[in-house]
Amino acid sequence: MNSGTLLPGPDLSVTVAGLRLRTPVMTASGAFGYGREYAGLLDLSGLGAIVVKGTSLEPWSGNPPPRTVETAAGLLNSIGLENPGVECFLENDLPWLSGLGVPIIVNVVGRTAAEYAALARRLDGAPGVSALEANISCPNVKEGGLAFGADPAVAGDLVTGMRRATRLPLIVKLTPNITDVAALARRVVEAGADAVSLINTLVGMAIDPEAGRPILARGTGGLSGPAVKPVALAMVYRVAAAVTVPVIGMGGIWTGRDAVEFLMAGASAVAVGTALFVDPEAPLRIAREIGDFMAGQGYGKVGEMVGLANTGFCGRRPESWADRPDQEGR
Amino acid sequence: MNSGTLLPGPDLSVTVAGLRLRTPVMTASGAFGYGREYAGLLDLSGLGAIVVKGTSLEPWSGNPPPRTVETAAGLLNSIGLENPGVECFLENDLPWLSGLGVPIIVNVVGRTAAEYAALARRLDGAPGVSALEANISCPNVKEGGLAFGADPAVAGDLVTGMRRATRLPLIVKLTPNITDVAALARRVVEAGADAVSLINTLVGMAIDPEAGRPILARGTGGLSGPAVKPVALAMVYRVAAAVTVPVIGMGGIWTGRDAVEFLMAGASAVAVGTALFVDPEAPLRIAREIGDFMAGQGYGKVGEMVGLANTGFCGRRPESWADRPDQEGR
Amino acid sequence: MTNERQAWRGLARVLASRRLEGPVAEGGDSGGRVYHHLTLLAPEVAAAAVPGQFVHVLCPPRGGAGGAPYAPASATPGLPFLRRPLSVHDADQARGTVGLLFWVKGPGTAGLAAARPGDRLDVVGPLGNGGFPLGLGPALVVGGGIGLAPLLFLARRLARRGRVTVLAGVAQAGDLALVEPFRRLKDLAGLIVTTEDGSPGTVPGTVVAALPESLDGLSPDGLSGAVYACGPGPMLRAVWDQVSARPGLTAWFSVEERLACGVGACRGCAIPVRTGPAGETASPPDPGRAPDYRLVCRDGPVFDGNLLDWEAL
Amino acid sequence: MTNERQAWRGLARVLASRRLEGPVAEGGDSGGRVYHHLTLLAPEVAAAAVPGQFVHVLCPPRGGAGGAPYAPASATPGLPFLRRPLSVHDADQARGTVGLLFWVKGPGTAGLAAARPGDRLDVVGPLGNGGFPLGLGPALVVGGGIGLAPLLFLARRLARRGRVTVLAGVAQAGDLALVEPFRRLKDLAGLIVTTEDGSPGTVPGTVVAALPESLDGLSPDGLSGAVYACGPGPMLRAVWDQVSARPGLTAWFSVEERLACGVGACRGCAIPVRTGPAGETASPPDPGRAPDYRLVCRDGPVFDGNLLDWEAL
Ligand SMILES: Cc1cc2nc3c(=O)[nH]c(=O)nc-3n(C[C@H](O)[C@H](O)[C@H](O)COP(=O)(O)OP(=O)(O)OC[C@H]3O[C@@H](n4cnc5c(N)ncnc54)[C@H](O)[C@@H]3O)c2cc1C
Ligand SMILES: Cc1cc2nc3c(=O)[nH]c(=O)nc-3n(C[C@H](O)[C@H](O)[C@H](O)COP(=O)(O)OP(=O)(O)OC[C@H]3O[C@@H](n4cnc5c(N)ncnc54)[C@H](O)[C@@H]3O)c2cc1C
Ligand SMILES: Cc1cc2nc3c(=O)[nH]c(=O)nc-3n(C[C@H](O)[C@H](O)[C@H](O)COP(=O)(O)O)c2cc1C
Ligand SMILES: Cc1cc2nc3c(=O)[nH]c(=O)nc-3n(C[C@H](O)[C@H](O)[C@H](O)COP(=O)(O)O)c2cc1C
Ligand code: FES
Ligand code: FES
Repeated sequence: MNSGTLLPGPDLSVTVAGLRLRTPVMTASGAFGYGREYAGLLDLSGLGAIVVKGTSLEPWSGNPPPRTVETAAGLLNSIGLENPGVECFLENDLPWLSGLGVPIIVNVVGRTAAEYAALARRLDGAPGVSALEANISCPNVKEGGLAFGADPAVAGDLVTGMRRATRLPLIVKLTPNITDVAALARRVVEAGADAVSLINTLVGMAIDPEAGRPILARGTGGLSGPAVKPVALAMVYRVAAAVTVPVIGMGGIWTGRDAVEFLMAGASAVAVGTALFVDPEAPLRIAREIGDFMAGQGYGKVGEMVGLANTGFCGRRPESWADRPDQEGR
Repeated sequence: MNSGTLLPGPDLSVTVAGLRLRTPVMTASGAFGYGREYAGLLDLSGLGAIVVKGTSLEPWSGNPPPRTVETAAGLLNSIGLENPGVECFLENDLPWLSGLGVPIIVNVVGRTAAEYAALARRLDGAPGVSALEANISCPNVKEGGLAFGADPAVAGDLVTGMRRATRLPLIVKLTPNITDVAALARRVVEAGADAVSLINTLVGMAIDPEAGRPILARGTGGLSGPAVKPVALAMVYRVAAAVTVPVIGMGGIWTGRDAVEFLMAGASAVAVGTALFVDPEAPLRIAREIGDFMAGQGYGKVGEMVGLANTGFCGRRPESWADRPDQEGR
Repeated sequence: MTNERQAWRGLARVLASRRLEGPVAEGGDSGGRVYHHLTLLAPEVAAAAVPGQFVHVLCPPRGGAGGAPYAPASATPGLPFLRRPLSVHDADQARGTVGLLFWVKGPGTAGLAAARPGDRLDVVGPLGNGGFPLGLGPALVVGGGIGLAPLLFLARRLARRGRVTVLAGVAQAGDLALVEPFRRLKDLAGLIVTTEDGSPGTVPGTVVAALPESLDGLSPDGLSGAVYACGPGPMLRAVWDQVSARPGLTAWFSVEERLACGVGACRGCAIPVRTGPAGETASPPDPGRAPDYRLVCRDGPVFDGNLLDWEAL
Repeated sequence: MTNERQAWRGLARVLASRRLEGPVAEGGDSGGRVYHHLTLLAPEVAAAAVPGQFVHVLCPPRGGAGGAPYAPASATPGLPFLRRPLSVHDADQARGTVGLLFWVKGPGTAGLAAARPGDRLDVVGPLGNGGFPLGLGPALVVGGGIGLAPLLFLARRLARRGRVTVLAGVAQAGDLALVEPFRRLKDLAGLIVTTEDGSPGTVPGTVVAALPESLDGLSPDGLSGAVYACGPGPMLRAVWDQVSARPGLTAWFSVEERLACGVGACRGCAIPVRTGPAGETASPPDPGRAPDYRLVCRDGPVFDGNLLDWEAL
């Protein structure tokens, strides 16, 4: 579509939970470390936002190896939230990250609701931190993680505690390993979440036939990658219809078209995880591809696509859509 | 491994819920129609068992098209249980099927618990029907299906009703779209299931970016194929540890090694669905590959592998394992 | 429904693989559409196939430029993996060859287009029910774009029996290669080519615009004969509107739906029809009852226009 | 940890692709193992790489026999899709080439082995921390099987500096092609080849059995010098047992773990080590505290034997 160059390019910027993002494409927590690992392999300043690895109060050493298995179009991981702890992050990584001019979202993990609240308090006002993402959905740690995430009441209390502890925008990351993700989303929004993100990984397993036992040391792990995209999309679609706050969609996004699917399902922004391992430039490429798609289809702003598939609308956007004030930054 | 030809081949037969199967590889319901569709493309008499398409009391016309979407290593379907009804099956298909000398398992679906019971009664004693599989887990119909499947109490009552209505072995097919599949499995076993099978499809979606709406006419569909294998395996592993009846494992099985993974996770037999669409001979090939694996690793009977990964055992089987009476036909 | 299946499954050797070139090679704008032709050695398929049937092809994953096995990092893993249905474009029983003509659309057809002579492709076929019924009366074959694919084999067989006119429409000059094989057909009563860009030597416009004249010329009374059509949905609908307004004409349509199994097992390829389950006679659909469907792979892909539920299609 | 990354990412052209043939071509039983060598044009990688580093390669999906793009119906869709780590087997800065030597093990390496000259492969590299530290004293390089892959580049660089002996072990005659390039190395002080099947011209047995003698000859006092090893886990453990019993020797090991990102971001490739997070000094692990890990892709793949937690490994 060379004709795209004749027109002013589409506007890729979005506002999510009060954050202005240059593009709707973030990195997904855990796939991008603390950003520096990828320096030199892509231009980090072109990212919509950087979501760092799940970070706890104290350093966590993570699970015994093996920690990853490749599956059909998917990746099983059982990292166990290895991270150097919040103080190390604040000292070593945040100063470098905040120089990039890109919103920095800190993914936080704890063993108790009190730890989540303490992290929220510690990060509140830390210069360079743009928002928090509460990871209450990791399938790979015994305490915390999934235990909070699978019970709406417990999750709600946890979020209430964090809400009291910080003025930062608070994103809550939801588990897909649950019967009714919409109920969970509603509860954490009631409790004060400014946005929800999903999906975290699906519980999965791989077995080594020769050894007669699971490949991952902990037995099960979390499945990500293109394999999970249809499941993620269905959940984003359901959650977007159930809550009034922005939704950040992720799970197997590989191309700009994948990202557009999530936007149309109701996500206001997307995150890219597993694709980074194959194509370190994936978030930039995907943003470019979203722009190409928008130019080809005549979309001017990302918000015009958000939730289209949820509105029963088909084919061309209604003229009024672009003007609806509630589509961006709500 | 040419040396395998010098030894007597491994014994592939298994007994599940009282049924003697020549190989542990069945066809999964809905992927094999009523068997005749594949006649000429594979030797049906070599199958472990044939599980026919979900069948209801009256003919069901199914969902509007499009009904399928290809996803990354996965297939989304929204067939909506189109089927000609049980009377048509009994008259047109069962006589032909029962001539194959292979156990025939009828997958049954209803709109109410009473319909499930009526189907069980109707099929009880029908010559050539070897067992029933109650599909209480289809994500693609509004009534019945998932509604029963996601609530252990409701599912238990449904199974109780079927149990009273038939002496046929009763397999209950579980949904993966649930927080605690083990609790569901325990409940249906208490209610009288002779075996459980899993997984049915995961709820998923695909969106057409140009049209701005879901590709499937009903919005969401059910995901199957290699993409879901890790999820299926983790659920089989959990359920096998939770119940005392045999488990029939399925979800993305493509190779003999995949099947062995399910057996080691605790399945006594496996079923192959989506792979049939690519390789109509898949169930026969997979059975052959299981045999090759067993010969290479020195397994004599399928039961020696069942549940290995659940026992914490690693590497070689204990001598006593082969003799454990509870490993087959329990 | 004893279903005497003739389908063969095996590895067919690629004898020739060529990208179609329009007559306007330089500067020709084919709207971004690339067409490809494969010749497969598959004697069992060639012997059994009738016009309108299809083969179900396992497509190799995409290679890089020139078929090089370079995996682009941006290609979604796990696509394609289902087979792809392609009509029998032509079949030569004597040589045992089957021709396939396709639009390079997505990952499946892109992988196929990278096949080189000597490669082997896993095919199942021929599939589909009976194909286009071949009458003895005058026939009009109407195709739009890649919808011409199944019609060459049809026109060749029809021309052995009676008077056949082909009405072939493409968008622009770059697509005219789709029409070339029809020009080489012997014994056609006529070949009318339309192009939307009004390329030289063609009728400007669409097949739909040219159709009334062709229908008038179909038979002496203009009211008997058979019409066979394949092409985009709106074109088929327009053809049916015109044909059904002329009593005495019959019309057969080759339609598409997403396939999975291709053999009638999965019930994935349903299209709405206007009859009850018995399916023998066409009647207006009763809004009070459940919709009826037929399977494209088993009951089609060719259907009588009277059977199709044109409102729901 | 300012991490001055030198890694390049781009398309490297395949200059040569050959299956390794053992000296016993006919009837040679290599235990079913097939080895393959690729020469890539990647000047940036060749210039930056040091011995012990690796490249992370995007592998094309498997083709059919002879690289034909035939998709076997039995191949699981969506595999491979992650990159595969392969050590720099050799690097020629002048020519800008990088050699890769690998065992054709699963879908990733099978796809790579089908690459032909002219194909382009997406590679990231060189990756890994610093590689094998090159000393000036006497060195013993110990490799088992495909573990020899990273050691050719190492031995070549070491031989420029001092006295180097290579102890190379393979299972059987069919694997001896892995040793061939070492025979062509100039300036080696010695090359001892062991085979478990006792092939002619080799020492029968394993490198572990031959190691005491080589360690005795490493330096005049037998108690100084550096040992570099790569191979299967049990071999590495046995090497460490012997080396650690001789004070004064240092030993470096190239170890493997499943990688995802390859750049230290995902924390997927952890191996247990014996130190606290500061990681400077080795001490016996304290059972009461959480295990410590290092990342193979970022902190390795080469580690000091003192650092590795041999019990947990
Ligand atoms: C019976 C039948 C005969 C056909 N004959 C021909 C032919 O001779 N030449 C030709 O060019 N095309 C033909 N088609 C359409 C052809 O099958 C699709 O263009 C092709 O499958 C696209 O695959 P892709 O991966 O390249 O594209 P994608 O669009 O990426 O395909 C994605 C999925 O959608 C399905 N799909 C996409 N388009 C269609 C379509 N129009 N109809 C059915 N399924 C579709 C694919 O099979 C696949 O599962 C036929 C379709 C049917 C049903
Ligand atoms: C730093 C490093 C350098 C390496 N250098 C070489 C080399 O020079 N030559 C060589 O032959 N092999 C080398 N390996 C091992 C090589 O990466 C694997 O053999 C290869 O990834 C197998 O992929 P596959 O798809 O063919 O097999 P599969 O076994 O099907 O691979 C499945 C998955 O397991 C992983 N995997 C399998 N085996 C290993 C292994 N031993 N180590 C790490 N991951 C593994 C793969 O990366 C993949 O994700 C190296 C490994 C590492 C970590
Ligand atoms: C290796 C790895 C580590 C991850 N670590 C975290 C984490 O620390 N915190 C978190 O919230 N999600 C974590 N995730 C989940 C991802 O952020 C994301 O939700 C999921 O992978 C789906 O997206 P994808 O398919 O694009 O990878 C991790 C995922 C992977 C693959
Ligand atoms: C097209 C299609 C139709 C299906 N229909 C049924 C059905 O009628 N009843 C049922 O219990 N499961 C049905 N299933 C689910 C399968 O039996 C199986 O549980 C699931 O597909 C996972 O296995 P697979 O990945 O091998 O396909 C269907 C699956 C597919 C793909
Ligand atoms: S594609 Fe399966 S029934 Fe037609
Ligand atoms: S592979 Fe990701 S940290 Fe090493």
